Amino acid sequence: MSATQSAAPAALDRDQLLDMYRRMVEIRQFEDAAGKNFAAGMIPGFVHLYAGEEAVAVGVCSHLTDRDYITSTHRGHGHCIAKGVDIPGMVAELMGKSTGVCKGKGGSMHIADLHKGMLGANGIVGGGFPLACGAALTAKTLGTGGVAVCFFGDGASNQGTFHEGLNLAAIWKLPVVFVCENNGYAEATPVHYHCSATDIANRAGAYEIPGVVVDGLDLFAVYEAAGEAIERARRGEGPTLLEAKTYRYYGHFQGDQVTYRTEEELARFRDRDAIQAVRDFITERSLATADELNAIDQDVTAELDAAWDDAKAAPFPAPEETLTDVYVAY
Amino acid sequence: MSATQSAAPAALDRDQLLDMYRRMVEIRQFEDAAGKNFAAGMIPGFVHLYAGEEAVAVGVCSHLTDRDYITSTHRGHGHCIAKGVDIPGMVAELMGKSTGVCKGKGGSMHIADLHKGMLGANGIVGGGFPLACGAALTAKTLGTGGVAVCFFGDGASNQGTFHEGLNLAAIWKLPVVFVCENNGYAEATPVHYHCSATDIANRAGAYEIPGVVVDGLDLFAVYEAAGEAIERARRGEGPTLLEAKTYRYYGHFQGDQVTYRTEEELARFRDRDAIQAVRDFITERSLATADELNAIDQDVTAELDAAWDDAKAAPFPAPEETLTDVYVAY
Amino acid sequence: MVAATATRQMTYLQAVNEALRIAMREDPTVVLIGEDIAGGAAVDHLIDEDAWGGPMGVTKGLVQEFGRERVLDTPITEAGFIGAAVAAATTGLRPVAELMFVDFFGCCMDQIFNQGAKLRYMFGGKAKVPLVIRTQVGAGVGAAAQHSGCHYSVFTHMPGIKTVIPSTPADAKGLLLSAIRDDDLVMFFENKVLYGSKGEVPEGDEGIPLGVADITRAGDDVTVIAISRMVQQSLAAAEALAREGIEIEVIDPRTLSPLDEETILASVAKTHRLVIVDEDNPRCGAAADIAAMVADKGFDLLDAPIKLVTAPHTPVPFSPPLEQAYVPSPARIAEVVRSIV
Amino acid sequence: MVAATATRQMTYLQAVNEALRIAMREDPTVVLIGEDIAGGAAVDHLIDEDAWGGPMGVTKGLVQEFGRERVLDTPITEAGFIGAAVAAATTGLRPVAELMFVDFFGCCMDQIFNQGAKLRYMFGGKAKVPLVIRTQVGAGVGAAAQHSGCHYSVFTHMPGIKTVIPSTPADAKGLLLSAIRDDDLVMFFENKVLYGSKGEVPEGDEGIPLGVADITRAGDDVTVIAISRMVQQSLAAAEALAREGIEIEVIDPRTLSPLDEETILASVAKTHRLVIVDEDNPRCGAAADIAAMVADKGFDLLDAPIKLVTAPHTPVPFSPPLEQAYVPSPARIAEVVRSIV
Ligand SMILES: Cc1ncc(C[n+]2csc(CCOP(=O)(O)OP(=O)(O)O)c2C)c(N)n1
Ligand SMILES: Cc1ncc(C[n+]2csc(CCOP(=O)(O)OP(=O)(O)O)c2C)c(N)n1
Ligand SMILES: [Mg+2]
Ligand SMILES: [Mg+2]
Repeated sequence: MSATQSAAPAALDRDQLLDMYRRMVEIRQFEDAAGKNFAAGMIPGFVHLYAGEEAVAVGVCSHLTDRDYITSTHRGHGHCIAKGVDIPGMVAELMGKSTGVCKGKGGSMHIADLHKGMLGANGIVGGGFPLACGAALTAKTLGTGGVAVCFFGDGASNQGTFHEGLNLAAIWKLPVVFVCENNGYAEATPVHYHCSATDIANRAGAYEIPGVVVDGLDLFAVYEAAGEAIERARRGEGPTLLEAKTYRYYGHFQGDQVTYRTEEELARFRDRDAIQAVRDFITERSLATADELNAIDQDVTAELDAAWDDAKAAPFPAPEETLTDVYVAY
Repeated sequence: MSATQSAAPAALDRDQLLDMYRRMVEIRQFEDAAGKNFAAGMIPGFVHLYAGEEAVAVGVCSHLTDRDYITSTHRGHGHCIAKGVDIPGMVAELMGKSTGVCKGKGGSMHIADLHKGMLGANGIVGGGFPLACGAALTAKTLGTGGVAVCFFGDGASNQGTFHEGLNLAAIWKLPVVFVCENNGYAEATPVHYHCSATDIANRAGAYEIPGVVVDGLDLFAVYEAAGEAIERARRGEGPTLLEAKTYRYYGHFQGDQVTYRTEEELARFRDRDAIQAVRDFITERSLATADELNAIDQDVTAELDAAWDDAKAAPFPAPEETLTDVYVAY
Repeated sequence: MVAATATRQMTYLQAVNEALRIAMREDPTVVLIGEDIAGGAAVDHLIDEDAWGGPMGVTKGLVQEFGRERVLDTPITEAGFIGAAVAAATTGLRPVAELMFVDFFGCCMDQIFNQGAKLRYMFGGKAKVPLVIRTQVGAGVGAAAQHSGCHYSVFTHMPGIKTVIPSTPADAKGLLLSAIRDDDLVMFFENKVLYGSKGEVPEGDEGIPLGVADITRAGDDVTVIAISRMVQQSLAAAEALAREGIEIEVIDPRTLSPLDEETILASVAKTHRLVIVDEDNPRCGAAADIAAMVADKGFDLLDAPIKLVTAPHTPVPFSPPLEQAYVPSPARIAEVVRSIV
Repeated sequence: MVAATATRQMTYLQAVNEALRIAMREDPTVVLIGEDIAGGAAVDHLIDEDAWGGPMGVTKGLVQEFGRERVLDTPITEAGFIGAAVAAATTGLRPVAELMFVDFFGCCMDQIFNQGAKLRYMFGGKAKVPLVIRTQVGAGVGAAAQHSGCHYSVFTHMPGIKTVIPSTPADAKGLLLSAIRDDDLVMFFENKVLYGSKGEVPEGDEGIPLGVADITRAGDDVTVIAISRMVQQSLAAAEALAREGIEIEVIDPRTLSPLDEETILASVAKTHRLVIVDEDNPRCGAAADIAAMVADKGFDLLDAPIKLVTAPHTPVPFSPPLEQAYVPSPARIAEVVRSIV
């Protein structure tokens, strides 16, 4: 099966398109490099890679600016990059270096940058629903015009906080968009086992808010659906539940033997690779040549290589750092 | 407006009808007496009265036997009585006497009797959803043929445990019936403010289970709808969400000035009193005379008077009882 | 020294209310969030005058002055609205959330300790969470096992949280003002039995700093650290003991995290004897925590075992005589004091 | 005395697995409930052989023997399935639920402490909750602030809960067997850093009673109470100290609730010096709890301050050198011991 791709929204010009392409490549290469460096023992702890799902983060975050907030998940690298968090700072954070965006104290599961409106990856499945409501409440109360986007997985859609967050956002008409990244699995458990809803977007009905299913491998489809939901939120009309059907290429975490899915299934999705689809779209319409796109790819590679080199050379935080940053004042 | 009442289900014979009538009267009188005795300072703590909602507890529990379990709420007296918990033991429990069903240690919010399949009133709004799933899991695993019924309020329908419980019951096809007693308010907050769903039963769609709205002031309508849901559960076809629209006559708790609702609203519901409707039904069809029904009422009054006299005369537990019943062995 | 501030008699409940009002007046980003804290949100006929102000009336009258945009009724969704308050605090508001009873913490603890308390640390100091969570503690009104606990120890245990346990109307006001102005996550524990108690409360908007204990009665014989309502119980015991010639020094730590170790140790240096009184359960409780601190840093000052007077290791019983046996009484406190002099 | 039981070397992880298998064989009402504890439930192609057995593989192989009816994969719904386990326990099963990391307790604490732990008491002794909740604790693998905590103190604080903290493979097996056979709610804390550690484990189905401490090394100079992985750290410190002529007695309490006070006090009666080592945060922690007990009941036995060696009052940092500074090390333990001899 060859990659499918809906037509690009009219609003997107060539530069934006190439920007989005670049972001997707950044995420893919970031994850591939993280996978390699994890295997090489350079990254402690748990690492959950986002490769395969790039169209979702990029399709959604392309509508956002720094005044908008996102909440993320344990699988958060893609959201961070799409929201503009500094990539070298992320690499250093994965290694626990003092040059990391969280000074090495957070690690993969807690990368955050409030200045970029990135409220943090999150080690707690379902932790983000209430947080997104809170960021949206601030936006609404202070009239900033900002919105909040809550990324979450299919597995998270069964947590109580999903229900509490969606109801709260609905009755308060908060400017939130809840984006479900349904990649078919929660760890080893397939969505058709753990979730009683055939489409998670269908759960929007319980809150009388719009629920939309979108092909999460199709950047433009995500972009359009997210755009509508975000505009609706900005207009003060309340939340939307957007479900993007997607897939993760790696296992649940690095080290997972992935016994619960077949090679064929993976191959089927890799055949529909979202980045390849955008590439095809761009080259078929002669918006850029393959060489130009390759140059972007190589540029990203160079950037990442440098980031890893820098991170490896950077110092760890001093042991005294263990004791700081608990309170503002104590 | 005069009381409305659907036709009695064919399956109900005169004795059953009179039994159900009696149960409803027991609940009403129990609550009226509790209200009076609370005002007289005989009951410590918080007391939430069920008067007005009798058709729900009785309509549902008439299908259940001791092998079936129910979970209840802070407003639990009606559920207890409908499930067959000993009334004198309940009265004594309200007073904290050693003759109470929980030896005085639980009080109004924690009345329970496992032998009757009554898993406890509950001080935590939303506490019962997971518990009902657990009782149903036991029934399913051990093949007892039993079902579990989870009573909860409109306010509780926004708790995360609602979502977790319904999803779990749906995917495991547990024999549970979730019965929402929508009495229009959670404390002082009306349902149309706190809940994003116009009909709470509509939330069943999120779990792909049946959702049914029923007039909670109509005993037979409740009885029929509950019967269907319970039979479905017993057949192994999974859970149902049943919403009974009802009303509480008293305030949220005793002491509540009830500023948030109008006298007219209360009067409108009192006009449709569920017990009066059953009385009318019985007498209009000459299944029993008004005198016969009055005799039942008086019998209940006598029973309750005796229960209160006994409870007042009964001893409090000895102070050493504070230290027992924490563990089976420690 | 500043000139003495004028004071008035008011209840603990009124003092909390006053602090909220002052804080909301001085800072438009202070918002209140909780169940029925206005009360009757969206009830058509309800003039706000009749709004509940919470089941106990603590927030009564605030919605009239500050409006429904700043006094937010919530659904029964503790994880939802407490978590929302956490992120609201991180993004520019200063919310004061109400967890109706501390016993409900199990419904929202993840949002408090994983999402809120750890945020600043996980983010390398690049965030703050200026959030206050007010809640009710305490047995004594027959509210039974799920509405009578204390459990501030659970929050004191957690890094990133400050814990405040006011015992008087004046402290309730002054400490709440400081808590709201504080840039960290503060749990503020109001004792429901104290709501009706009266005391002198200063006019004005001065806060009482967090981390400074109050010596509520001076004495040379035994140091008694008393938490929340146990201050009153200990002062009652002090009266009885004084008649026997035993003078206890009653210290109210006011905040458990941070803990004013200095004041406690200075008192023990004087009395050489320590009793700690707490209504919470004993295991891993605040009383044990303070005892451990003194058994280390003040060991050489001690002439007698450190005694704890606490609730037993049981849930809170409903029955009145049991509940009475559960809460440390002045008689029990006095007896324990006597046992070490 | 019974004849010595045959033993084999196995890992802590294998020992937990073996205990589960034995308990499930002996009692058909024992069921396992948790996220991915079989793994891949309802995956069509998946032969159970390949089922995960949990992310760490602790429950691997059990679904093959006992089937999907007794090894239940759940959605990510901690309150839902732990609450279900509570009521299942109350109505006739003996569930062993898995809370994947203790750090997730905030998602389900209400069901544990309000619905589970208080049930028997609230119901006047007319119910029991034979439930075990297994969970993972501990820093040391870079799992960062939301996957590395200990927090057994929070559960030890709560009446109605028993808390078990095995430090060796043999204890993991024996204590888990007793926990499952116990009629009360037991929290069972497995230290993730110990999963790979090996030790002799007896064959057979004998349990180790809850509430009995283990003297893992005898010594006359200082009593060291060590919790969970801190037993290994303390034994390492003991080696170094022994070379200096200091003999510490290392006691593993094995369970925090109930606590074997007798063994602890007997040791302090011999050594007159006490150090408590715990990886948990210090405030209101288990170390403070034990210190308070001894500062009361063993005060006259003590010749020196009671010293605590714990994690600092901070969340768990991610960066390796910080995480290493966070966990009490043999060197720190030895240093503190030296400070009081
Ligand atoms: C509260 C909580 N429960 C369990 C976990 C363990 N866990 C981490 S990721 C995960 C699966 C999440 O599935 P999903 O939401 O679909 O996200 P995905 O990993 O597929 O991106 C689980 C169970 C956790 N981190 N937090
Ligand atoms: C977890 C929790 N949050 C809040 C409360 C306080 N509370 C007790 S009853 C109640 C309202 C419940 O409303 P509803 O579910 O509609 O039941 P009703 O009282 O109308 O029967 C509230 C907020 C509680 N007991 N538990
Ligand atoms: Mg997933
Ligand atoms: Mg209601």
